Amino acid sequence: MTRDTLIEGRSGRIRIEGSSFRYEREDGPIVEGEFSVESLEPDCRRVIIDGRVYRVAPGARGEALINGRPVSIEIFDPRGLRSRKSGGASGGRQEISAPMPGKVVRVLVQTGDSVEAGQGLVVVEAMKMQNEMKSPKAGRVAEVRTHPDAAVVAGETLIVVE
Amino acid sequence: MTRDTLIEGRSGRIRIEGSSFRYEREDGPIVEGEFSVESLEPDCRRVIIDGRVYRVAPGARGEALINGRPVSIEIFDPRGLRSRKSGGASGGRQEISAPMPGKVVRVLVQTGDSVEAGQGLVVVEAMKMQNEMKSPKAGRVAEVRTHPDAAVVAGETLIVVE
Amino acid sequence: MFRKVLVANRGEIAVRLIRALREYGIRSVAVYSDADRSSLAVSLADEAAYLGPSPASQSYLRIDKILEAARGHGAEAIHPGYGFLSENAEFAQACAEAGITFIGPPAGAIRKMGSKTAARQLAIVAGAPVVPGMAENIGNIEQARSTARALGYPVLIKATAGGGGKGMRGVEREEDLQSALRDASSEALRSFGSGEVYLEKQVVEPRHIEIQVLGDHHGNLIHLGERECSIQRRHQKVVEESPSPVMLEHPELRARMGDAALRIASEAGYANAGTMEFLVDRDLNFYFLEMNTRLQVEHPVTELVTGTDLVVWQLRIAAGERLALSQEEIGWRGSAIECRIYAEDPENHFLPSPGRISYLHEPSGPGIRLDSGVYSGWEVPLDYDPLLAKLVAWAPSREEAIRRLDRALAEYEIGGIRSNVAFFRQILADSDFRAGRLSTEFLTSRSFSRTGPELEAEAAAALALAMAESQSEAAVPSAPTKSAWLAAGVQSLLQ
Amino acid sequence: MFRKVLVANRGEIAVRLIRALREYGIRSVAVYSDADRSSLAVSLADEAAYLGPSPASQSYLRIDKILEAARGHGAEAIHPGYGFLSENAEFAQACAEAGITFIGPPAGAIRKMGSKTAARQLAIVAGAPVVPGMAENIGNIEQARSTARALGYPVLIKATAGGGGKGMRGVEREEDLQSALRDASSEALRSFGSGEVYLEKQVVEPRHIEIQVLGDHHGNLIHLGERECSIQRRHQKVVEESPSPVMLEHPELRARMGDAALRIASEAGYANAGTMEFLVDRDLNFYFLEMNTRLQVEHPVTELVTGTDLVVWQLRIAAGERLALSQEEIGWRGSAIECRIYAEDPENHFLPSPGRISYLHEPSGPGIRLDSGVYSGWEVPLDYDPLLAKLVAWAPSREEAIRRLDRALAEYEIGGIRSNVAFFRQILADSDFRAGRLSTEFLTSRSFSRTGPELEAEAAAALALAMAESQSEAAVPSAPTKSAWLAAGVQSLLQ
Repeated sequence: MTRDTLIEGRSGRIRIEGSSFRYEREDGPIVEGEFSVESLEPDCRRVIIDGRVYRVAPGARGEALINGRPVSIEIFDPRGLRSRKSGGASGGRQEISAPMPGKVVRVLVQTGDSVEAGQGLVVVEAMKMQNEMKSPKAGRVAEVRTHPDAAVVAGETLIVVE
Repeated sequence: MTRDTLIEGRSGRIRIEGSSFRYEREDGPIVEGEFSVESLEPDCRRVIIDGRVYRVAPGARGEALINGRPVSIEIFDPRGLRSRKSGGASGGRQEISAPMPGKVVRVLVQTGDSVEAGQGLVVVEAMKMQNEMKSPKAGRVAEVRTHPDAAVVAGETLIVVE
Repeated sequence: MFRKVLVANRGEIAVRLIRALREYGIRSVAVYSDADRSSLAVSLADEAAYLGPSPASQSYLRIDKILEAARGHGAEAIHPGYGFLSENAEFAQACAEAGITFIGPPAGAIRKMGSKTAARQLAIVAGAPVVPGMAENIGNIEQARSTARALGYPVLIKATAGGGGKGMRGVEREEDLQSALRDASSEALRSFGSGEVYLEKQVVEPRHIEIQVLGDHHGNLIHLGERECSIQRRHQKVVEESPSPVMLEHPELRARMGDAALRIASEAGYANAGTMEFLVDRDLNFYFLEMNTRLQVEHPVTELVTGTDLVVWQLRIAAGERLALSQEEIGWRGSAIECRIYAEDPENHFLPSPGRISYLHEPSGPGIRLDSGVYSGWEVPLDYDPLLAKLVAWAPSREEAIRRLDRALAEYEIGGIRSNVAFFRQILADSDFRAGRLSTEFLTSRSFSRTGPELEAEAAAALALAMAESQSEAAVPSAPTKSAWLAAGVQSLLQ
Repeated sequence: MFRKVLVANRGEIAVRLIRALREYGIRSVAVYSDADRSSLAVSLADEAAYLGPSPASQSYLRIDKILEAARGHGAEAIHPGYGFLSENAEFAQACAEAGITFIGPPAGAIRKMGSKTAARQLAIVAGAPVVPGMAENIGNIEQARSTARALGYPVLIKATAGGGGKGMRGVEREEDLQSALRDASSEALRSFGSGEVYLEKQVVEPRHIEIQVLGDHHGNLIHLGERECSIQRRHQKVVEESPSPVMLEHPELRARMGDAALRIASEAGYANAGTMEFLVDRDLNFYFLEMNTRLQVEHPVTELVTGTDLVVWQLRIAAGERLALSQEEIGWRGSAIECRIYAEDPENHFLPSPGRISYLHEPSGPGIRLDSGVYSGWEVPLDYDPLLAKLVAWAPSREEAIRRLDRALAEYEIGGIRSNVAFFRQILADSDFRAGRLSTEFLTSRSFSRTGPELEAEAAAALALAMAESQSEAAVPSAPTKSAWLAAGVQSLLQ
């Protein structure tokens, strides 16, 4: 069995044959050895590699907990048609979106404003907390898609910075 | 909805209409009132009856834990064809069976022996412990179906007392 | 003692109170909103009463409904927990008028200490040092500007009725004052029903250390030592411990601060459990900040080191019993540290991460106390503070308590939602934290980012997912149900 | 200190030891048999080594394989836990010869105390009182008969190499002596590899009280007070507590018994953790019974009341460190009580109930320590002692500890297999237990049978099942997966 992997944003490939495996990350490092996997609680696995134990449990969506440590992970069949999904940043255009449902309290910028990395763009109130959404990069405000008092849903784009 | 119940060996019937219920046990007592049921963990339910809370979780096979207390329970649709299964003792003939896999260490009685209630019949070793199986009643040994050093499986009848 | 007590709260503190009531043979009445119908607290209570829709303003803050529930269930007393109505003098008053015991201080003491400006005045009268600042609320922006100038920047805006960092803003420069005032005031209004705020001098890199006091209605008053709560994020405590590392080096400070706390409590006519919050500067000067007239979130660390049960004492005191503990009987043993486990995303501004807990493995074992309000399958609601549980470790020494807590955090697995579990392990690994060099600036002066896994750990995770997929394809009878997270990990295979 | 330690055990004690190692930054190596491939202990360890098939004789008792695993993983020391090889002098010797530290007493001390008859002799030399009985093993039935007559019935047959009630039989009348000897000897042979047994006078309704000692390799030796373990079933402890209720009334007894224990330990050249078991009669006379040269199952109650960590001291002592605790520093605070949670059926002769744990809700909260070796989904194997977990409650007083333990037991839900959880609640409710009137006859002199539920509770259970059925029929999206137990409950509906 061969699977492509995407772990914490880095691509790799794992080959499994019987109880042997070889894991190769695209940035170079390789590890190989003998392994065994057992199911514990539903969803939890314990993996032993050459006598060393790893507990792999479900974390947040798209993440596993490896000995309690959260790690984003996806695996793909390389024979599949779908191309790998990149976990990294998507180029120069950044959409600032609401992480959860809430209400816009204040919009701090206007279309065309120059902004610095870390500068506040919009204040959203959710679960009784006001959160200032900051610009992830220096650039220019390309779009303002919301307004004060707007109810927002999770994932809704509020501001676009280029 | 109407269901027949068998709880700790006693038959009863529960009638549910909307959020009202009436529970009647065949030995007389009746309780009725308003209720709500919510699912908690998979398999666990919390029931509120007229403001009083009951946590109902799975126990051993055929048992529920009501606020942590084990209770044997079965429910039946009275429209069903199957008759109620009795949880009580089955008449005068009693089969003494191995509760789990193990080995017979000694047989203490012979066919035809008179036995008293509580008298030892057979010693079975399981999980490194020797357990003396006792007669549930005074009577006569009708059958001895095992012998010393016999390997036994769970549920296997060892002795029959009449 | 009471025969039945209503718990006017939710989440882990409701569970903690219901457990205490059960242990004392007192029947408990839980209350719940729509979002909490299937809460752990309700399922552990003896009785339960529905309050209303999920928003707190329509449920846990409805004095009328809570009193109605208490009357309906025949509860003789109400424990308010923390937050919600716990420091609401009107509620305490309404309980008294309804003939129901409010398990907490007298309404008068709540009123006196509830206003931070009034509490400051009272502390000054009691001879306790306070942070320089305003004796009254801000009337207008000009007054705020001139006061801030007189105190010297940085200054701190605080909500008069506040607590828990709500309505609080630090201001470094005059140009930020007006917008900070606006934000603080509007947040205060929403949180406490009053937009009144005031100004204080900001003590630089202070420790936050608080003293637990306990008084009865017969004039007995003792303190149970300190909790250090310097590890805060946006004025919200996240790690608390007792003893404070500074007390381990300067034990005389405990007696001095304990004394000051008792003088203030005495001046306020205080009874039941309460906490005096202080700032401590580098020269070990301490300043009274405010009093919390309720059980604190972080009370377990005090219970663990002193071997007392604060909730039991709250019940006994409210029932009119005498405090059977003298100051001399209070001893401190070992160290206890608490982490507040939140459903929040440390990698995204700590935004709340409500949702369904699809998997849960909770730590236990030697020296671990877990006060949890959740279970596997629980839907963390949007509507309230997303505190899931408090994980507390006790050990003979602070160093051992840190290592034990780290061990327990490594065992704590929460699936389906994001949490700050792993974030605490980064705090505990910090050399300043380990050395006890703490201040309320600790978190703002550092950024923790998650470190990538080791190569072999990556391989292990890949093996777990790949084998889970092949097991489920082969339909091995012993394989567990294919799960959401495994399914998500391998979903591209099925397309 | 060691960098890597192998844990030569399984179940809850392996978990407890692995946790301690993790807390001390020592890498842990778990060992496992076929039945334990997916055990909790293995999943929490840093490394793991396979030993062999499930029977202990082919895995956990295989000295060669365990040493091979230690060498293969580069472990510098081995902790044997309790049971298995923990009191095997040959194993300790083999470790020493392999250059691996055995975390326990010197092999010579195990040998001296391992034979109960030799231990009796040593206690007599040390000036400690012993139960009247034989100084050597039984040679033949005539010798046994005459000794028993001389001692006077009732007498007790005990395995010379034994422990944990294996190979032990009480005999009331001479006519039962021969068959009891045969059973005891054959059980001893199977359990310990030696069929040798001896006779003691049976003290009537004694308390079983034991003293925990701790010694280093530099001549320091202290005791950590007592544990009362009178609640036994077939000579197996099921409830243990510290302090003993009798010590609460007669505190001088602790010092006297502690003294006797230290004299014996000193005479034996003992080091590391060990326990002297005594019987105490109604007049507070105490008699040395035997020594356990290992960590006891019930060690947590001592840890909770003394605030020490016995496993950590075992590690430090084995590493050659000096015992930094003096007798004067040992203090006792509050009360701790432990229940041994077994997969067994209290309604059917306490027969083991192995199988899959289909559902598990574990208690936690204030004052609760749970040392568990299982999880939901774990298959309790047939091959070993069916101990699932130890539930321990600490509280400021014995009365509060009992109520707290009862609260935790009520929250402890185990599905799929039978357990003794509810049985403990009956013990805790017993008025003699509550009053501290304990003896080793406590359980044999009582029969507990389960009480039927209240009518409304019956209705609640019926409602839960009926509604679960209707929900699953209606395929409500939020309804959880239809489960085995609900399915079993409603199966007749589907026919």
